[in-house]
Amino acid sequence: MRNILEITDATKQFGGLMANEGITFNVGEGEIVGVVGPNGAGKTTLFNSVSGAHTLTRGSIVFDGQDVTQKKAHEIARLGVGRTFQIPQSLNEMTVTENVLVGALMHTADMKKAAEKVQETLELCNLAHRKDMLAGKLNVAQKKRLEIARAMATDPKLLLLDETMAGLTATERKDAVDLILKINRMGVSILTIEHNMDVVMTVSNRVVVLVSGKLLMVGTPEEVTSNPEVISAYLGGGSDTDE
Amino acid sequence: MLKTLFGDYSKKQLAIGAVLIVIALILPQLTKSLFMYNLLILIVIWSILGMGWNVMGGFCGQVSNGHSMFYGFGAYCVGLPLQYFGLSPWIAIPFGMCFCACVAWVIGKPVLRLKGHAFAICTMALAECMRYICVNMEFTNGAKGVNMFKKGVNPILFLQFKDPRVYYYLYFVIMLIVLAVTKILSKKRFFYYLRTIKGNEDAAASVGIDVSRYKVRAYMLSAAIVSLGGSLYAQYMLYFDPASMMTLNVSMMIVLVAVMGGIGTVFGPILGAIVIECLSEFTRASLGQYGGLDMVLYGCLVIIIVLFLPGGLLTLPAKIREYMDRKASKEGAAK
Amino acid sequence: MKFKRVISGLLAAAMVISLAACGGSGSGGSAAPAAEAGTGAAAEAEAAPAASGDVIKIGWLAPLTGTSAENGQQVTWAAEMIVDIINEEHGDINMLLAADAGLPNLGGAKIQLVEADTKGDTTVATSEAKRLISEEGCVAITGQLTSGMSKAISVITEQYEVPLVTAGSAVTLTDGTEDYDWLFRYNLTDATYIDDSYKLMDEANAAGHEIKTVAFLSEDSEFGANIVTVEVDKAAEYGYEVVENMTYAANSTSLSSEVIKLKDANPDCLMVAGYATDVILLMKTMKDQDWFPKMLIGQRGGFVTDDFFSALGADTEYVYSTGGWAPDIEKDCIASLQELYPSYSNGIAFNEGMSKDCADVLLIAACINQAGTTDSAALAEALKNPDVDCAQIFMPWESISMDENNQNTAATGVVTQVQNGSYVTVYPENAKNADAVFEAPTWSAR
Amino acid sequence: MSTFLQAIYEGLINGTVYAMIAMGIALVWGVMGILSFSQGEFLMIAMFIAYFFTTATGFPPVLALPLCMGVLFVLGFCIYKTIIYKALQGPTLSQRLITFALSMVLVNGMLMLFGGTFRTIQNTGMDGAFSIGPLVIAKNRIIPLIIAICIFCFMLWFLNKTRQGKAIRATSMDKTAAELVGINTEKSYSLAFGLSAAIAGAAGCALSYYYYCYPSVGGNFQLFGFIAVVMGGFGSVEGAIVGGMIMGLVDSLTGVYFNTAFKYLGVCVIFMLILQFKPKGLFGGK
Repeated sequence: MRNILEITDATKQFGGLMANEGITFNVGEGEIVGVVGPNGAGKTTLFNSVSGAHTLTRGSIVFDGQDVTQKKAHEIARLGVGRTFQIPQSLNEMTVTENVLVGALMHTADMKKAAEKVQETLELCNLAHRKDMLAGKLNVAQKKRLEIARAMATDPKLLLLDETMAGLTATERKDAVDLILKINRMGVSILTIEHNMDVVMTVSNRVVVLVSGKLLMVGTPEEVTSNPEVISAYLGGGSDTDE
Repeated sequence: MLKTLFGDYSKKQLAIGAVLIVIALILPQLTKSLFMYNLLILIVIWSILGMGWNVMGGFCGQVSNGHSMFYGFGAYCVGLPLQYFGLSPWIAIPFGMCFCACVAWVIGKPVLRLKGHAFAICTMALAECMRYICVNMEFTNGAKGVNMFKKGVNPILFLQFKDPRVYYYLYFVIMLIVLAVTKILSKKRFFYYLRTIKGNEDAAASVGIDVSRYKVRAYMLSAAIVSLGGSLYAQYMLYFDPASMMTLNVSMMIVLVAVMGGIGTVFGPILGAIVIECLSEFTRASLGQYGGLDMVLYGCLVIIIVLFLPGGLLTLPAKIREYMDRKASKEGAAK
Repeated sequence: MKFKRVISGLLAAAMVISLAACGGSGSGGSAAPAAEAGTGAAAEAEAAPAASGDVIKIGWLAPLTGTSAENGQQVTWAAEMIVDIINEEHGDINMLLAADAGLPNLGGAKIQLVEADTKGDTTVATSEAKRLISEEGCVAITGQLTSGMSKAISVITEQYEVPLVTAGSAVTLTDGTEDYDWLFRYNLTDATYIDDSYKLMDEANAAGHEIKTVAFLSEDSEFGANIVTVEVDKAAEYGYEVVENMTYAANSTSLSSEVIKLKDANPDCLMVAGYATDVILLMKTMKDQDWFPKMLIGQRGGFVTDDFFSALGADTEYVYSTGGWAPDIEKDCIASLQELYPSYSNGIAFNEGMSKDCADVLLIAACINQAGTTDSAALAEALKNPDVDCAQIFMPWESISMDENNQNTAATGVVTQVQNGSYVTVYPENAKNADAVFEAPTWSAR
Repeated sequence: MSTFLQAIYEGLINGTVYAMIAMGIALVWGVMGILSFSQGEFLMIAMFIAYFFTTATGFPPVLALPLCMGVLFVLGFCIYKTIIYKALQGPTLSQRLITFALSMVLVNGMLMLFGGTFRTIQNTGMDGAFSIGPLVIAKNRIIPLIIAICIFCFMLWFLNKTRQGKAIRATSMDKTAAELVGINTEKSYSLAFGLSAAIAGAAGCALSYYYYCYPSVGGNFQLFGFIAVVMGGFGSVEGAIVGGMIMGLVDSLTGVYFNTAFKYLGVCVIFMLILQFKPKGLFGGK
């Protein structure tokens, strides 16, 4: 299986704080990789480095065969990396359609083709019925789906999902999982940060465990849950999610 | 192209639009007074300035308080070539727009890294710098200003008409062209990207928008249109000096026109220009002699409008309708 | 949201209609001039109203609000006083047109001064000038106008062929760089004022005082820029060494660095061109830094305003000012004007600042009377060579002769000095009322 | 050498005025995120108060300091409660326009009430100048320096040591967090706006010693106040003081050593340079 994303010795330092240190793992094409770890383990920093919001202090990131370590966020996005944000950054003064249209416009300036892409993506993320609503007026679940729709409209090869399950009710979570699996089946590899262990275990092919900026282990969900170190470092206190 | 222009308007709206345009064309024929032509021409010029600023402040969310710099440069780019080379404005005006776009490109890169108040203050300081340079430079006649009035010159070639109505028609058509350009662009990727940047710069980067390049492009387009407004003003007044063109007051008036009308909308600046110009001319004409009372009234009106109508005057009817519905529903409940 | 669509529909449709109306934007110009020819005549006819029997309107533009509001108001009262004298019978005042009511050659027609506020802003001045010409039908325009405003308004008066009489003294108005047919200046130009200043310095040298070096401090405005260019040229002509030449930004927050540089250069004579705000700040800063040149010559502007005395009081002592007028000129109508003016200005005395502009009003009235009609061409002819008895004019002129640029070359000026609280004429020799104190003492010695 | 010393001295004096205006702007900007265009006008009103106080009672203007600060505090408080409170709900851009319109109203209101005459306080009880070596120190510029220093100390003490001062600082850092810990942010807002007006009042009182008093005086100082605030670091009061001082020095040094016409140009250029290297200003506030 060809690797869509190769992260080697990723290190990011903010002044004194070593947010990420020597993280190395790959994401295969069409694979779903979950990233877990306690708060402050450097998960979002890693995401920001992959998506280009930060540049690494040391190490390299290769996406689809190209070295993107020094590239800026918009260049990486154009190469096919879609991303969502921990706190949804929706464009509140624009309608749902316009939010997704902006994504669709990445590859084509022709408004008609873009409109078709928008319609298709809205149906995929089942937001078609909210087409003309202002993004600011959506609820949390819909805002998260809108972010995914905006990212999907750019036809990404890799989708970075940042805690898409946070704050969702049980049914909303189920829909979100179905959506992720449907997107994966369309050939999009996914790297997702997730606190909800059940979702991570059912959805991801492999799981990356980060603890205080370092890579503890990479393995299948079964290996991760049975590994004593992971349990003590992360799961020891019992899973903090409700059920 | 026509579809994007009139695509999303019902037949009724187009009819109303046509009626208003006809009124706008007939208006100068009805009155004889130069004062009224003067008012109409200033409205048209200020609409262009408002639309220019709106590209940057309204659509792209980068609020600059220094656009009087481009307004002044626009005037200089028409005045100086005429003075030194006798160049006709038909060539000088486009040259002025490109010049201002280049100035915006050069200035844009460093200045647009700033955001919010810092950006606004930086543009204010820039406008002041440019004014000092123009006031102290021999090339721009320093503070003496530029006099463009030439006797017995071909009116068409040098745009120096005796009857102000010709100015009005010409400027009205230019305004419509600028309006059409803004309308078309607002349906194109360029303005969607600008509105995304206004919404949230991180989200914009995540969908592949090179934020700083698009900001600079918006600044260039905005500078070009405002410079067009400056050139038309200079061509109409035929005399200008830096002290009356490149001041903070002018910059704030440009912002006021767009915000009062409706920021981020295509037609907002036109409505804003109409209201502000009429307001300032009539308060001055009627209350002028009470030593400043007209400006006090003007200031209060601005405060009231901006306070109670943040969306600008375009949202006034919607607000009134909303008020009516609320009253009706209250009466319904009371019955 | 719905209404936005209505408005956008409304104006977006404009493209189709207006293009058709103007025959395509490209040839927008062509259709319009046809209209211009037709209507041009109408606009022009309406601009020069028929001479109505009873009232003749003269347009008056002055800053009634804004930074120079106080000064503008004082000059306006003076103009109103002159018009009242013309309109009523004043046998006792030996002034032009004072004896009989109104203009004798036009059947006693009264003069009406139509006032408009320029707010000290060129754009407002031009809009108001248009209003005075088209709405009010004024036959001539004058007022308290800076040189910059005179240029802006001359564009209007040239286009609508209405005479503009201004005291704006910029040399570029009169040295033929710009050809104006409808601009008339009876007052001195900068060149004459500055000649007087240097002649005064020559007199000081003759009297044995060491006045060798000169420095210039001028505002970066139209007013300052013109004066300093002439000052520099004349310095070479009269053989004075220029040790410092500085411009400052109008309404500046501090002039301390300027005064520091002046102290460094320590010129014998300092010539200042600025308005009241900066002149007051300059005097106070010089007092704070304990420095005063042997001779401080103010080029009118802030130096001749009433605020200069009210704000600085005794500190104004020994300051010279060039000027076109002084209270002690031997013209008998001056005394009656000085008596009458405080009733208009609730107590403020008639001074140099207002003399030049209200003299223009008197001259316009005299020329209308001489032309016998308000037709602008005839009026322009009269303004070009007015035959008036200068003894009946309250200005120091002996005669009036207009050169081809419509500038009165016979106008002479005076130089006054503040001696115990008020301006006294110290130059020229024939109009002198007191000897000049050539070397001013330092602040501590006062 | 003496001109250099004199230039530094004069620069510091002017710098204190810019600093006081900048402090007022920084306070309002830091706490409420509003760019207040009417700061210059508060300064002007205070100058009028100091002028009328001196002409009426004959005492030196420094005794008018409490009166100026008190009146301005009340004025700032009322303006906050009526206009600014409502403006805070609207978009930030219209907040800036509202303070601009407010300054228009204040300038022309004063022009209407007191007319356009230039008023200066002629005998401030501190006439004449003495010199220490080559440096000439005008007596009536010492009091403004002392007033400024007192204000700086008062503000730094108030914001760092008193409870209410800390509450204001907390509100400026994060309004919602401040509310969570029980700070009445509404009170912090109104107090901050009143205080910033009072500081401008002190600046006005100090300025009336050596500057003329006229309705449109505020405008001359407005832009420099802004530049000092941004140069010092947005919304940081300490930064505003340093920014103001730098402004004064650059203003007088460029004037003396370069060309007086480019005095303000020098200030703007230095401002641009600082912004390029430290986009968040020297002290990098919010």
